[in-house]
Amino acid sequence: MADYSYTLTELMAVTAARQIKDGEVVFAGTGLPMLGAMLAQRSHAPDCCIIFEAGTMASQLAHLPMSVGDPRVMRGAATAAGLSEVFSYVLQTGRVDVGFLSGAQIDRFGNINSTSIGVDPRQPKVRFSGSGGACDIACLAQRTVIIALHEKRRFPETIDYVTSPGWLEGGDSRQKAGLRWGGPDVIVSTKAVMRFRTNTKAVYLASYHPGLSAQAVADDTGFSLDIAGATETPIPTEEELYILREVVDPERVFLK
Amino acid sequence: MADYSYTLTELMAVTAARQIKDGEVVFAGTGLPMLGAMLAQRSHAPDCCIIFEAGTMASQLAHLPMSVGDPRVMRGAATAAGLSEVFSYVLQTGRVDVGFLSGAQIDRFGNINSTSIGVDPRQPKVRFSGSGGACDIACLAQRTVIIALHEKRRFPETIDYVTSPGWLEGGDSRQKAGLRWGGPDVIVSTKAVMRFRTNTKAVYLASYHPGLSAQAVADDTGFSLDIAGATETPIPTEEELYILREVVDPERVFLK
Amino acid sequence: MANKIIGLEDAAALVPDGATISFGGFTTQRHPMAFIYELIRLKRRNLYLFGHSPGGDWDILIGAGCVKRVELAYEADEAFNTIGPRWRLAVQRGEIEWEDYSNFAMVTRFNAGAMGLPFMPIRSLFGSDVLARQALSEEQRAADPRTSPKKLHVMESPFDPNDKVVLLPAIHTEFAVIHVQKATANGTVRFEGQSFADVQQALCADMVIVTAEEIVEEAELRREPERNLLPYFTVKHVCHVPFGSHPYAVFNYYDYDPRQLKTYHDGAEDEAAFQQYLDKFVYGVNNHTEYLEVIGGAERLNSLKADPEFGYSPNLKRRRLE
Amino acid sequence: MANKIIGLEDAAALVPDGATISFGGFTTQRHPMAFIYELIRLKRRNLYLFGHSPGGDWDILIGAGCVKRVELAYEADEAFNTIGPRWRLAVQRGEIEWEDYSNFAMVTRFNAGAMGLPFMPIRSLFGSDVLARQALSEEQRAADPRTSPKKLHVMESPFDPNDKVVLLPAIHTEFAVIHVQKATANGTVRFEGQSFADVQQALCADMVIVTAEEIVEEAELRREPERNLLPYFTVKHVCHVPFGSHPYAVFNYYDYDPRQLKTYHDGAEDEAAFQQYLDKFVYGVNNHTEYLEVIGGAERLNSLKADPEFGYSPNLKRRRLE
Repeated sequence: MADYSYTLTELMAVTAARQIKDGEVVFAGTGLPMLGAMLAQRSHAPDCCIIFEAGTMASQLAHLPMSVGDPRVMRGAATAAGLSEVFSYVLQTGRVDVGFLSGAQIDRFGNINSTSIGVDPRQPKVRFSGSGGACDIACLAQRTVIIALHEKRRFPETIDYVTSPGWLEGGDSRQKAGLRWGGPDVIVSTKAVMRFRTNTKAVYLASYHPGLSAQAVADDTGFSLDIAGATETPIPTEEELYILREVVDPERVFLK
Repeated sequence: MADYSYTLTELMAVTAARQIKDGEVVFAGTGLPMLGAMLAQRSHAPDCCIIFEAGTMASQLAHLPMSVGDPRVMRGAATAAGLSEVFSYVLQTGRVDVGFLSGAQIDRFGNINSTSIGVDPRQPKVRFSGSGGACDIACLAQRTVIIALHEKRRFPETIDYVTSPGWLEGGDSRQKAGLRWGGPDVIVSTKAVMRFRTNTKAVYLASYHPGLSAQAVADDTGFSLDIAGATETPIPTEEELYILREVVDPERVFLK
Repeated sequence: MANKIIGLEDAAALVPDGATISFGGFTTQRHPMAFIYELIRLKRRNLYLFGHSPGGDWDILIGAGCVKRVELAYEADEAFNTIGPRWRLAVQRGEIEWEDYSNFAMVTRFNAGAMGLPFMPIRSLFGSDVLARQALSEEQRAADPRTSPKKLHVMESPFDPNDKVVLLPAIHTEFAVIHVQKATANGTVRFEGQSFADVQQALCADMVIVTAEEIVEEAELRREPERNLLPYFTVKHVCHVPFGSHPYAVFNYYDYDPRQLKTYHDGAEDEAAFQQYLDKFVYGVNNHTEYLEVIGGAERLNSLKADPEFGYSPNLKRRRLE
Repeated sequence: MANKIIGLEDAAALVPDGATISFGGFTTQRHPMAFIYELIRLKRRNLYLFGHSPGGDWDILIGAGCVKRVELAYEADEAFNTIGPRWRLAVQRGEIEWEDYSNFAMVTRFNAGAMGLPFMPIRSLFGSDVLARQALSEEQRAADPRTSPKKLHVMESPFDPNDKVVLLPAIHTEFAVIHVQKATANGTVRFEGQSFADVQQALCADMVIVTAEEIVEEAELRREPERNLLPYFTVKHVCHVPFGSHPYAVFNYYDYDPRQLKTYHDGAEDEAAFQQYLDKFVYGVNNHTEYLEVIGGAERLNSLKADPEFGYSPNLKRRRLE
């Protein structure tokens, strides 16, 4: 038990940051992914290259952007162009190492719905923003990190709309569908860290957040969750918390 | 008979310049087309937009370029990008009003060979530079102006290789081939000005240069040339000659 | 050189009911908002919108009842509101027609149009319902030339039978309206910062209308032709509209306006509150100058001004919005 | 940040016999000539070249016997010589294999490779023998993975049966070598003036080698990220090579060298004269520094220096060459 405290948002941001290796090209989105990418760049991955689909590459963020189109993403950028350059020249050529995703529904193979709730998407019960670049990142990044609110209804047996393809039906179904590389690597949720089995591509519980148990996480998951060998999620270090609070988000734009 | 003299190159440059209307987008190449375009911009067509396939648009040339990749094309340019932007965004969208072409062989329908001489292009008697952007200009400019050395062998019945498609076999064969617009408008040669009949698209003699006769031009043409109604080519004005000699090419890079 | 400068009202009046149109910008930056407010005041109806990641520009147009059909990838203000509130309601109430694509797919469609091509291929979308399903029926597509007869087409590469791509149909709109930092009377424009897909959107439109923070001399922009991404002869009209993107940001000029955005989003899902917003900020003013007064005038605008060192306002008070 | 700077000789030594490679520049500007002279000194053989409108960079490589096969649109120095002399002779003597495309077609092929696509469509080539005929036989194509199995493919648009386009196969090379005005040790580069197809050529290569007139600080180029067209992480090696494009021009740095070009072209069609040229300017020197001395040293180079107001030398003595 640490003698210092941290919030759930901080635990998730740190866990997200730790998914980024130094020197990697990171396709970041708004919110937790930006907290994570910025923290990674200020800690263990100073040479990670943060790119935004709206057109900037290698930003050295000084202030947390509220959007991918925020003027703040221009800070220290090596190149500033448009969506076409980022998607065509970098993402589609397989040059993005890790991309971040999130959504309203996620299934056991890491397929994500951020389009709408309801069996018929043409008459949805609830409509969301839509794919944005999520489908493209899911298809073309070398690996993806999924950020999720952990609730039963958000991890159902089947999702209403596959906005962002994960491992599809598992096994080699992703390759068979025409996706030559990539796929979900990890899900960082409000309760746990989940990864995917090498062959089946089915999700399993890698770790449960401090204060929870593997079974508690499984109980809050809509599909049956493989919890064999799950451990506790490593907590943030004091240094990571310091950077997060004092350097990354002193304005408390996203941090709670 | 004018009381001032001019050279054949000057007559051709002036005749080429007169093909350009004010405000038009002109796809210019090296040599006579540049003399013509620059003269037009300095005389009757100040707002013509001269573009070069290597990437510049709306150049306001101060010194005659020796090539499309000459740093001189940057002078006064409104945009400087690459070949892709010029070809895709401007030429392929039909925004080029007039393009200039030339070649070693030209047939009666304005098809041009600038690739090689000899029946089998894989074993040519004489090899030339190749298309460059000529085939693209011939396919996609709204109309083209062809500059030519007028010799029998350069205007044969059939050419050895169609580098730049003109009216193909005449009539509507160009449209049938998949070219939705464009086609040769005029040939400015060392002996004459030739245009194309509206329906058959066959070339006819519009005018013969001063000192020559319609029949003399026909005799120096490899295919039978329709000379009905041909007149004498209008000569350069003193003002055009002054601009050409003192403003456009005082270095005598191309002028003779 | 030509003088293409006209008034904002005159420019907006060129757009008829039922027009196909795209607006520049991305979620929270460089939307031609002043132009959009004019369209709402003009009570334009049945507009067909094409975009990748619009934000409140589309949301307020949709809420004001100006829009019949949209083709898009995303509609939200990101951290200011992760779903466009009027977009969501319009869909859930069946008040709008739409088709879902991804950002890459929409940008590729604009690119195809800009390049004069019927389509362009991409490697994205495989395995997704963006590819497998469509919101517009065959009948709806067949009945309306403003919409492509097919959403997309999967094909094998003729150069490698084991390789396949998705072909996306080109977009051609009657209008593209983009808001930029600098423009000349002749139509040369300067994007500062991210260019988003503004270049492609402009090049696939029949008429390009540019609204600009600043009108500058042609010679100034020609000093750096490498940075002029749009041939001037593709631009038809230019309007001088300072703060023309408020409440959204313009890099190097001003930041987004968190207070104004909160006012909009707090009320947008409530009919009365949304109508109040329209009445106060759109119908209640006669033009952009009056709008800038109503949102707080010089004092508010000065608080948003960009710090030249950053291109935005580093001390801007930003609420936590989630 | 990384330090990617290596010596020119070390960079050139990375290219093996039989490599597929493209060089930046256009006819008379920004060719990586110093790198090309190194390849000739290294006696590289059976190179596969891909280009749109190369000039003397290809011509001297071909003449020196380094090249097996080329795919191109044009090979000449324009007004300095409207046909590449060694290219012409190599073809007429059956000493080289080639395939003819147009500039738009070749740039489209580089673009497809740069975008990670198997092909890209264009509306050009219809009715031409560039489309109807091919110089490489099916057998030659099938036998060599360095060449596309098909030259091109004509298809109907799935969105409009009355519309057809030409699909062109993507290019992927093992190497792209581009010469630029400014680069950083980290691989950020700055093109000044026309960018030609350098960006696309670089992005479709496995290894990008940049030779630069000047090495500058990363911060200097990041002050204007809108002008940095190539992501630094796509650049593998950077070489500092002043006057690296001589006898060709580099906008804002120096002009082409008409005297040197005349010397080359006057003798290039004569075997003895061409060998003399190679012996004196390539084999006879050990490196680029010695080359710059042999062509005339500081005096000659100063006469070519660009006037900052123009980006070239307005008083350069240019012979009439036709």
